[in-house]
Amino acid sequence: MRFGIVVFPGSNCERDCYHVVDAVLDSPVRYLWHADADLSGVDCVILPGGFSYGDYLRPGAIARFARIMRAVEEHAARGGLVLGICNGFQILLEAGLLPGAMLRNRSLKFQCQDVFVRVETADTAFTSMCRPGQILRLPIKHGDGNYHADPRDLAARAKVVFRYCDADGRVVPEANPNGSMDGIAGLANLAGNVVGLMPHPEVCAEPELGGTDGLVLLASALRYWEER
Amino acid sequence: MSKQAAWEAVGLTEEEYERCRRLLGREPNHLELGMFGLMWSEHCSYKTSKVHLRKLPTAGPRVLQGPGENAGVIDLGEDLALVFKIESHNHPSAIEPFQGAATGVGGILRDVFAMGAYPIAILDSLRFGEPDGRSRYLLGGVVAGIGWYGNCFGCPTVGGEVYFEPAYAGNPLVNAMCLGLVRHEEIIRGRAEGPGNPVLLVGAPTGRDGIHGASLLASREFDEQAEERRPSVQVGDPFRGKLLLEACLEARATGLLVGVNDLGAAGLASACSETASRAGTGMEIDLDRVSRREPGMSAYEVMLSESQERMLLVVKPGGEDVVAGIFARWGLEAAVIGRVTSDGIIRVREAGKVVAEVPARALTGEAPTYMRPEHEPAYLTATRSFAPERLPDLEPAESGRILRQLLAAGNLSSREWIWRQYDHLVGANTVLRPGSDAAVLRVKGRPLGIAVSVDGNGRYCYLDPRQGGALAVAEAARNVAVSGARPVALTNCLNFGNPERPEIMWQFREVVEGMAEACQVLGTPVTGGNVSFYNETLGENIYPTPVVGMVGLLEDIALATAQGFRAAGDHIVLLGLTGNDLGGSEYLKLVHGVVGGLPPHLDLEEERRVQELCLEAIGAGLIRSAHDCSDGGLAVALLESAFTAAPGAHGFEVDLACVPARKAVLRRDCLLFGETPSRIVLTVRPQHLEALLKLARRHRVAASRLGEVRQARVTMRHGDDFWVDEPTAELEAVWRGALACTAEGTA
Amino acid sequence: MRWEARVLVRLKAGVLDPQGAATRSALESLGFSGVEEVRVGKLVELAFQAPNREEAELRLAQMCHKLLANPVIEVFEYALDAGREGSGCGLA
Amino acid sequence: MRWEARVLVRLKAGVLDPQGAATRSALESLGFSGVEEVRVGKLVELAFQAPNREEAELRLAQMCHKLLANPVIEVFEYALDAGREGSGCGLA
Ligand SMILES: Nc1ncnc2c1ncn2[C@@H]1O[C@H](COP(=O)(O)OP(=O)(O)O)[C@@H](O)[C@H]1O
Ligand SMILES: [Mg+2]
Repeated sequence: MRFGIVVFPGSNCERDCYHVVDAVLDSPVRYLWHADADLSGVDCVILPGGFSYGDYLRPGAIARFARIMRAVEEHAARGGLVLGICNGFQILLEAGLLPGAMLRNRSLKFQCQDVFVRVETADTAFTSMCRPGQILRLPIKHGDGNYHADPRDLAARAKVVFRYCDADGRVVPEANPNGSMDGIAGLANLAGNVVGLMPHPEVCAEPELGGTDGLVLLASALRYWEER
Repeated sequence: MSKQAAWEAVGLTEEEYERCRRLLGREPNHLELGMFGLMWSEHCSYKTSKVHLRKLPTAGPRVLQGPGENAGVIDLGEDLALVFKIESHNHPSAIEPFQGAATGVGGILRDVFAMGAYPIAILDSLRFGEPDGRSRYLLGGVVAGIGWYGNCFGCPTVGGEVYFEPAYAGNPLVNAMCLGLVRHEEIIRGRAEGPGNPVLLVGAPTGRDGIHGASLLASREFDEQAEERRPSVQVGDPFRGKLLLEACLEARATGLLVGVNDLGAAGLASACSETASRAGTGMEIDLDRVSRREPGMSAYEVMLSESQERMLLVVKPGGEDVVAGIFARWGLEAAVIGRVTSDGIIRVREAGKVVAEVPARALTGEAPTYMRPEHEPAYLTATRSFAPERLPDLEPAESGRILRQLLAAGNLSSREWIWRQYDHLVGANTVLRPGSDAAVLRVKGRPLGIAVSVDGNGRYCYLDPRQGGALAVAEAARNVAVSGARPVALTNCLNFGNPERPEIMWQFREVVEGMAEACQVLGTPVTGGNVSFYNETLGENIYPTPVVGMVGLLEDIALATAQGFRAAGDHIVLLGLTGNDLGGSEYLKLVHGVVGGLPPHLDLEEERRVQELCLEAIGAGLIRSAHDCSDGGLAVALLESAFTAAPGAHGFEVDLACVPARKAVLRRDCLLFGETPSRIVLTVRPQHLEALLKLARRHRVAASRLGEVRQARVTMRHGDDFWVDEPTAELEAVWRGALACTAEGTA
Repeated sequence: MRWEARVLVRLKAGVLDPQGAATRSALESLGFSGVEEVRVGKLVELAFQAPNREEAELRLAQMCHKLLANPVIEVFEYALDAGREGSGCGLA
Repeated sequence: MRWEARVLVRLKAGVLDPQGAATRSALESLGFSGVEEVRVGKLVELAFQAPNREEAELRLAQMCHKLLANPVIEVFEYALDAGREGSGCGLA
């Protein structure tokens, strides 16, 4: 499987994603420039974290109009894999590939910390190797991760993939770092090929960085693609 | 305007004005005078500090670039190098904390990537008044501003320090340090080599930001345009800063860049004259080609604007289109504004006319230098004569209560509220995150690790500047060493009051000499730094505050050692002797309300041996955790080690009667809270205890087993006297929550 | 012809406003009692060229719909004025 | 008595507005040509109790000075209305 990592002006996790795919997963990967429309040969598109266009106006609001995004939409419609991490998730929401929107964190602060998330479904490309209920420890680092959606719209268009939980897997308010509705930390479209999440698996995929729980998302994608 | 008013308006003295007239051989015009005024300002010229800064050792086997460039550079082996520098943004942050701090971070990032390096880490060193009222507002704004810039830019903020003291109430300190990685052959210097080479101004358009015009305005007649001329606060744009980084590094990869300099204080005037004078060249600049944000800007404003996110590039002949194309692709402006010349003159044109013509060297190298008068401050008589040993000792029954008071104190409680607002992970290199003595970063593709810590205790320097300067270097080195890294070099930021006061000059020289001595003994040269004077409000000066940014190297990243206890049953060992050191301590200030006495005595040779021992023990794989004893003393150090792991999980039991003592009788308060330096708390597996103690004897370092790591309960006793015996979780809650409560006003 | 527009972007009723809530409690702790509600939104001011009012209004509405507001959480309203030609920083 | 206020907070003239600049170029690349300038500010809407108009205006001005605007880089203007009592989310 070939990975493509989109570089928007202001992305800043693209190198980290590249490193994990290349050096840890040992899979082919290339960067995709926001102003191009060429996804040729790419099976899995990663929209990395960062502050595309400075997060000015609203996170993801400007990036969603980048030329590459039309190609990403078509790719998703064809069943290609799309993973939006943090700012990438925000872009997927703004682009309407996933329902809902992000508000400022309840604390109004940028928050960088490890959190626990519970895997709510293994029925997506990026959780196919998880079991439902599995708990992952992943870092978050964002200022706008307070997810909001109309519940009916959400149910009609997406499934919840990750919820913030405590170490024992309970979805409780104390474990919710940003005020997100129902503790939502990640979503997938109904087909399961498009996933967005706030935590950053790419900085949590090597033992020397203190954890490897992030690896399961990309490893799942590899297997899902093989068994497709 | 009279001549006198004109030089005064740009901050020059009559002698300085005469000097620039002599150098020019004529009267400077308004723009030229402005350029001299800024370039000869204390901030740009170091005219007061230079003579003393020469005392700092700057050479060493690893030093590739010492002071004088945008940043210092040390060799990491093979073809890699580390670029790093610290800088202050105190005055802007006092006026507008969010933007002031943000632009401080932006500036230090540009210094590092101007050298061709990719920034890998930021650290911040902060000082505020007691966190209420305006100081609380400043704290919130500064932390948010640092976070905003670093987070958005995508460089992790991995460490720092913060102190709260009334001395900083009128004058907060905001120092930011940045580190970057570069291959040897890719290092670029801020030199305008090669007459004929095109000069490009790239990045943001130029606006009326931060022009040093406030004083000028005040001495001019007030007309209807006055409002328009007023300089505005610099506003940062981390988004554009990141684009500038990407474009600069892409341009560097073409091999077309000859020299690069960031635009900071004194804007174009500074960037042009510094790059030219470093290379012994001159430069011609056409102001009509400078892209502007606002109409109607004067030549003066364009030359001296401090608009952020700009860089000056000197490019190989014919390379300008390729380079400009790269910037355009990143959505940035790039204009050829002039070329390098061979006559050593900075020649500025506007609308075809020459509006300034000044030798580059006159603006930089020919700036005056001063040996200002100095005088020992009178307050020292009082502080020195304060004898802490006459105070009643701590009653054991009081230990628990006092301990809680210390754990909740602004200077000792957890800093998590701050560093959680910083992305400390982006870059995927952070092996030891904030919350340990030093941050440790890996270098991808190498076994190598980089440790870094910033330290400086202003209170110690206030009480004894020489000793305080040495202590700052020693503590920074120790923080790096306990993390498993050998300290190799440092950058420093010297924050002081008004140098025209002899007392401040005396403090300054003493601090620098103390630092120099420590650098010699510890083998850590200085590769650069920054001086911030005039930190004075209404005649109140800050504590003399050197901040040391120490860099250390680990041969093997697997040796990175954190301060947190690892497992119950591990033995706790204290390295180093403890004395009756209460002077200058947090305990003395908090419990007795006194800032007095002498700071703890530092024996540099002993410090070196303790650090060597620690490094060797870590290298031998004996050590499970290591934490230096500093603010708050042994009790606080032990508790921090207990807290750092999973909340409430660890505890310990120690017998303080086992503490190796310098004096026959140790006071109880000194045992618990005294801040004797050169001490380290280590933990080892039981089977390694003997090996460690043997190693200590070989290094002639006092070492003693104090007790062991336990679960969930903290017990500190002296023989059979139990001083503290409490659940870890309760103490930890106090420590962890205190800063958030004060900072958010929920206390 | 130059047009100047003022766009107000608000969070929809029912969408929680963390910034508004924080502002309210900050006002309270500053001693302003009796503050019942605070909502924080955005003010976007634009100067742009368009041949006539209809065209200007059309474009403005499109800009709001497409970019300036997110319909999932926000609503907007605007006012449009004929601007003074060449007035430079007329917005501020 | 209940009062409703609308406060507009703008960056001072000459102060760099990176957000406005980014929005302008985004509009341009979306095909909205002729956008000359965009400035982004804040909209703060408040509902609060005060016995009469003078008192309400006084408090509002103080709130703006003290908290809602940052006098170093921002300016503000406001409009004040007598609100409908018990109108709940009247602001949105
Ligand atoms: N302003 C700050 N920004 C980021 N990290 C900070 C800041 N202040 C303190 N820290 C982090 O908190 C931890 C404790 O800081 P400190 O008590 O100053 O350590 P030490 O006494 O070992 O120098 C360190 O890891 C430090 O890097
Ligand atoms: Mg320490």
